[in-house]
Amino acid sequence: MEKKTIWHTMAAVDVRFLYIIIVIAIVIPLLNPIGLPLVFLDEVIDTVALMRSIPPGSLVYFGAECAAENSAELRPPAVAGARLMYELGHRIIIGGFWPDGCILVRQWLTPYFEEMGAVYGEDYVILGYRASVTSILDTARDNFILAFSDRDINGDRLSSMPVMAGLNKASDFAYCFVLSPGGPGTGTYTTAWRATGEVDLIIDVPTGSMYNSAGNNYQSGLTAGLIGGLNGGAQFEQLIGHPGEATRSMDAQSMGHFAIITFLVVGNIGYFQIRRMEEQEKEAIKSGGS
Amino acid sequence: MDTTALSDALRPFLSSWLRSDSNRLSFTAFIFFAFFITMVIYYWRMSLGEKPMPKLRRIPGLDALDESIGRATEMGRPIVFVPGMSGFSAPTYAALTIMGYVADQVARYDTRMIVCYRYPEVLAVGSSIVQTSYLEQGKRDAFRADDHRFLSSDQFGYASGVCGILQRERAASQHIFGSMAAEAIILAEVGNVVGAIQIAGQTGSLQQPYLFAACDYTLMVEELYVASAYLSQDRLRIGMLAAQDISKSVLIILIVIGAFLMTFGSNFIDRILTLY
Amino acid sequence: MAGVNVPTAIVDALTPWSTTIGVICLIGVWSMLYKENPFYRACEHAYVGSAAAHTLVTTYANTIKPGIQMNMAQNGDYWEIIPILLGCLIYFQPIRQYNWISRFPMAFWVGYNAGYSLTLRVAMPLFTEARRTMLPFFVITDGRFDLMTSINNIVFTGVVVLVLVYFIFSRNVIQGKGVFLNRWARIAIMICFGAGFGNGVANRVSLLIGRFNYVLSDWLKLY
Amino acid sequence: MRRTVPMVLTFCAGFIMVLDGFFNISFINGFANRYLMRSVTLSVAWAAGIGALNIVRLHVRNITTKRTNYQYSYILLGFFFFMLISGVVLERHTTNPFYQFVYSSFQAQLSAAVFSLSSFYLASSSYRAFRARSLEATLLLVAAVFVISGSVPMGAAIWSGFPTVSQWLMKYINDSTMRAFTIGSTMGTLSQCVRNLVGIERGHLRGSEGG
Repeated sequence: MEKKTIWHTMAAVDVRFLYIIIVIAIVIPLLNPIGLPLVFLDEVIDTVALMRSIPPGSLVYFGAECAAENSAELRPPAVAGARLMYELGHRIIIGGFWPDGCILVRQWLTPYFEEMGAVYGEDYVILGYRASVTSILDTARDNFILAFSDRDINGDRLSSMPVMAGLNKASDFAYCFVLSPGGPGTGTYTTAWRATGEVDLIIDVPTGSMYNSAGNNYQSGLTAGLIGGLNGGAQFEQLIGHPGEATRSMDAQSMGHFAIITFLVVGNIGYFQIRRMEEQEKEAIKSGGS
Repeated sequence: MDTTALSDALRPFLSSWLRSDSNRLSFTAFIFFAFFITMVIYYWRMSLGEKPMPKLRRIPGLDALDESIGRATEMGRPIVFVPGMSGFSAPTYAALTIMGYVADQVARYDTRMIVCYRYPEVLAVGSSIVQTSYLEQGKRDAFRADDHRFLSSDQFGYASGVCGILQRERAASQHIFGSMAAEAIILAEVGNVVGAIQIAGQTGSLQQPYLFAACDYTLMVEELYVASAYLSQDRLRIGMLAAQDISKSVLIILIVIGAFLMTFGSNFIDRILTLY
Repeated sequence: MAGVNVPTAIVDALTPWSTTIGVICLIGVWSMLYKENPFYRACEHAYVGSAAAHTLVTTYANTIKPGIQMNMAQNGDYWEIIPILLGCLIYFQPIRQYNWISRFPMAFWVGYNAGYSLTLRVAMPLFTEARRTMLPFFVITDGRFDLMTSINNIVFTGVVVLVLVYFIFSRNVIQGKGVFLNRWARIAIMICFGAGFGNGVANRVSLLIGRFNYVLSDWLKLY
Repeated sequence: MRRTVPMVLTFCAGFIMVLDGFFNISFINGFANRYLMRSVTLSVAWAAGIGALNIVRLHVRNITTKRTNYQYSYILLGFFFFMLISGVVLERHTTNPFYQFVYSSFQAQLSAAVFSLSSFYLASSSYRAFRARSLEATLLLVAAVFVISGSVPMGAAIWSGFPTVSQWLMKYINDSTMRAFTIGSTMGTLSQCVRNLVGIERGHLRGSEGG
C-alpha cells in the first residue's frame, strides 16, 4: 500500500486551486502597484532614436494588426507609437488586415488624437479592413490608392484627403510601424515591402509569444526596430515620457511570472520526491525478496 | 578579388531582364532557384528509374501514429484529428497527408475519427480523403460524414469547439498537425485532462514548448514537411526532399566558408551574394 | 447608398451597459474552468455566431461594396465580374453532385500563393539571414583580442549550422557520422524552446492583466 | 474537365507570379499588377460567405432534427443574423455606433475571454506537465526560468544577473536556432510550392478525381 505523503497530496491538487493563486497574484499588484524600476533594452532605445531621426512631414504606415485579445499587450505600444509619431509631425496611415484591427486601433487612439488635437484626414487616416492581404500589399507597391479602392474606413475618398498628399506607392513611406500578434503581421510586411526594397525601415511590435522570432529578424536586419511585449511597451512609454497602462501593469506582470516560476519549481520538486520514494520502495522490495 | 568591377560589368546585361531592388539579392536568388529547380528535375528523373533513393532519418513521432490508433481501437473511443489552423498552405497539405495515412488505418480497424476543421475548403478536401480511404477498404457505409465538423473560422471559436468535442466524446487520442497558434496550449491541456494520448507536429516553433510538455510525441518544426515523404515512402517525394536537402547543404557550406573568410578579414562571400 | 440609422438616444442609453455585458461574457467563458456548463455553451455559441457574421460584414463593407461602387460603377472596370464569378463558384461546395466546381477557385488561389512564394520575396530571408550569420570567429577591437565577442560569434554561427544539419533528413546527402552533432543540435533547440516558453509566459500573463484591467478599471472603476 | 481545368488554373496563376517576381517583362508585370492580384482580392472576398453558410446549414439542421443541445443553435443563429443584418443595413456599416456597441460588448469580449483561458492552462501545465524528465527537458526548464525572470523588473531586483543571462540566451542561442528554423522552413515552403505548381502534390484536388 502506497504511503500518502504531502507530496502525493500536492501532486493531486485540484487545478482550480492553481487558478485562484494566479488570479490573486495578478489582482493584488494591479490594485497596489509598487513601481519597480525597469531595465531598458538597447533595442527599444534604438527604436525610439530611429523614429526621432525621421524628418517631420514624413509618411508613416501604421500596421494595425491586432485582435481584441491582444489589447493588453499591443494597446500601450500602439498608443505610445502614435503619440510619438504625431509629436514628431509624421503623417500616419493606419491599415490592418485582421478583421478587427482597424476598428480596435481606432478605439484605442481616438481619445489620444483628440486630446493632442490631431485632425482625421489631415494628420492621420484609417484605411479599414481588407481581405486578401498579399495581393493588396503587392498592388500597393505600384499604386497605393488603387490597392485600397480609394476608400477609407468610413467609405470616404482617400484621394481627396490632405494626409494622402505625396503618397503614390509603398516606397513613399519613411517607415512602417507594425503591431504583430501573428500572421498577418510583421512577416507579411517584410515579405511584401521589405524584401522587394520598397520600405527599408520596419519597426516590429510583436506580442510576447512572437518575440522569439522577432529577435532573430531584428538581428538579421530584416526589421529596423523592435518593441517586444508588455515589457517593451512599458520601456517605450517611459522613453517618450508618457508612462501609462504598460508601466502600471509591470508589477502585476512580475508577480504573474513569479507565480508561474513557483508552479514550475514546486511541481518539479514534488515530482522528484515522489520518484525518489518510489525508487526506495522498489529497492526495499528487491532486498526484501532476495 | 574585385567584385565591384564584376558587378558593374553584369549590371547592364542583367538590368534588361532581371528585377532588382535595394537589397541587391536578385541575382543570387535567381541562381539559387535555378539550382534548386535543376535538382528537382534531376531527382524527378532519378525517381522514375531503378536507382535506390536516399534513406530517411527515423522520426519517432510518425512511428507513434500506429500506437495511438491501436489504443483508440482497444478502448473503443474516438481519435480527434486537428488539421491545423490555416487554410490552404504548406503545413495544411502536410497535415492532410498524415490524415490520409491515419484514415487508412482507421478504416481498416473500424475506429472512429472525428476531424475538426477551421476552414470549409479544407473540410471539403479532408472529408473526401477519408471517404476515399473507406472506399478502398470496401466499407462504403462505414464512413460517417457527421464526424467531419466545421467549427468556426474564428481562431478561438474553433479552439473552444475542439475542447467541447474532446470532453464530450472522451477522446482516446488527439492528433494535432499543421500550423498552430496560441490555441495550441488550450487543445493540448484539455487533451491531457481527458487523458488522451497526444501526437503533435507543427511548423511554427513558437508553440512547440507547450506541445513538447503536454503531448506524448512531438514532431519538431520541419519534420512535419517530411511526413508526406516518410509515410508514403514514395520515390518521387523522397527525391524532392533530397533536392531540398542538397540546396540547403549548399547554403550551409556558403555560411561556413563565409564565416571563415570573415575571420581572416574578407567579406568576399557577402559581396558575391549582393552582386545585383 | 444611404443606410438606416439607429436613433442616437438608443445608442447613448445602451453604451453604459457595454462593460457589464462584457463582464457577463467573461464570467460565462471562465465558468468553464470550474466545469463545462450550459452558461459556457451559450457563450460559445453566441461567439461563433457573431464571429461568422462579423467577418462577412467587414468584407462586405471594405471590399465588396467599394469594389462595386467605385471600380465598376464609376471607373467602368467591368472585367472584375470574371474573378467575382470565379470566387462565387465556391458556393457549389455544399452540393454533392457539383462539388468539383468549387475546386476551380481553390486551384486558382493555391497557384497564386505558390507562385507568390516562389519569388525573391519569400526566398529573401534565406540570403539576408545567411549573410548575417557569417560572423568572424576572432574579433579584434582596439588592437586587442575580444574574447567574449569571439565566443559569442562562434556560438551563434555554430548553432545555426548545427540546427540546419539536424534538419537534413535524407541520409545519403550527408554521409557518415554526423549523428553525435544531432545531440548538440537538440540541446540548442531545447534552450530555444525554453526561451520561447519564457516569452510565451509574458504573453499569457499580460492577457490576464488585460482582462483584470477590464474588470477592475473599466467596470468597477477601482483605479 | 474536372482535373485538367483546376491544374491549368493553378499552373497559370503560379507561373505568371513567378515570371512577374523575377523578370522585367512589361506585359507580364502589368498583367500581374493590374489584373491578377486584384482578381485574387475580389474572388477571396466574394467567397467569404462559404464558412458562414456551412455553420448556418449545420445549425438549421440541428434545430429541425432536434439533436442534443439543439437549443443552443437558436442562440447561435440569433446572434448571427442580428449582427449580419445590422452590419449590412446600418449606415457606415462596421463604424456605425450601434454596430460598434454590439461588437465591442459581445464579440471582442468573448474572444478575449477565450484567449485568456490559455493563461490558466499555462498555470496548470507548468505545475503538472513541465517536468525535468531528461537532460533535454531540464535544459528547457532552466532556460525558461531565466527568460521568465529576466523579462520583468522583479527578476532584476532579485538578482541583477537575470536580465543579462536571459538576454544572452535570447541573442545567441534563441536567435540562432530561430534563424536555422527560418532558413529551413523557407526551404520547406519553396519545395512545397514547387510540388504544388507542377502538380506532384494535389491535396486540394483530391476527391474530385473519382466524383
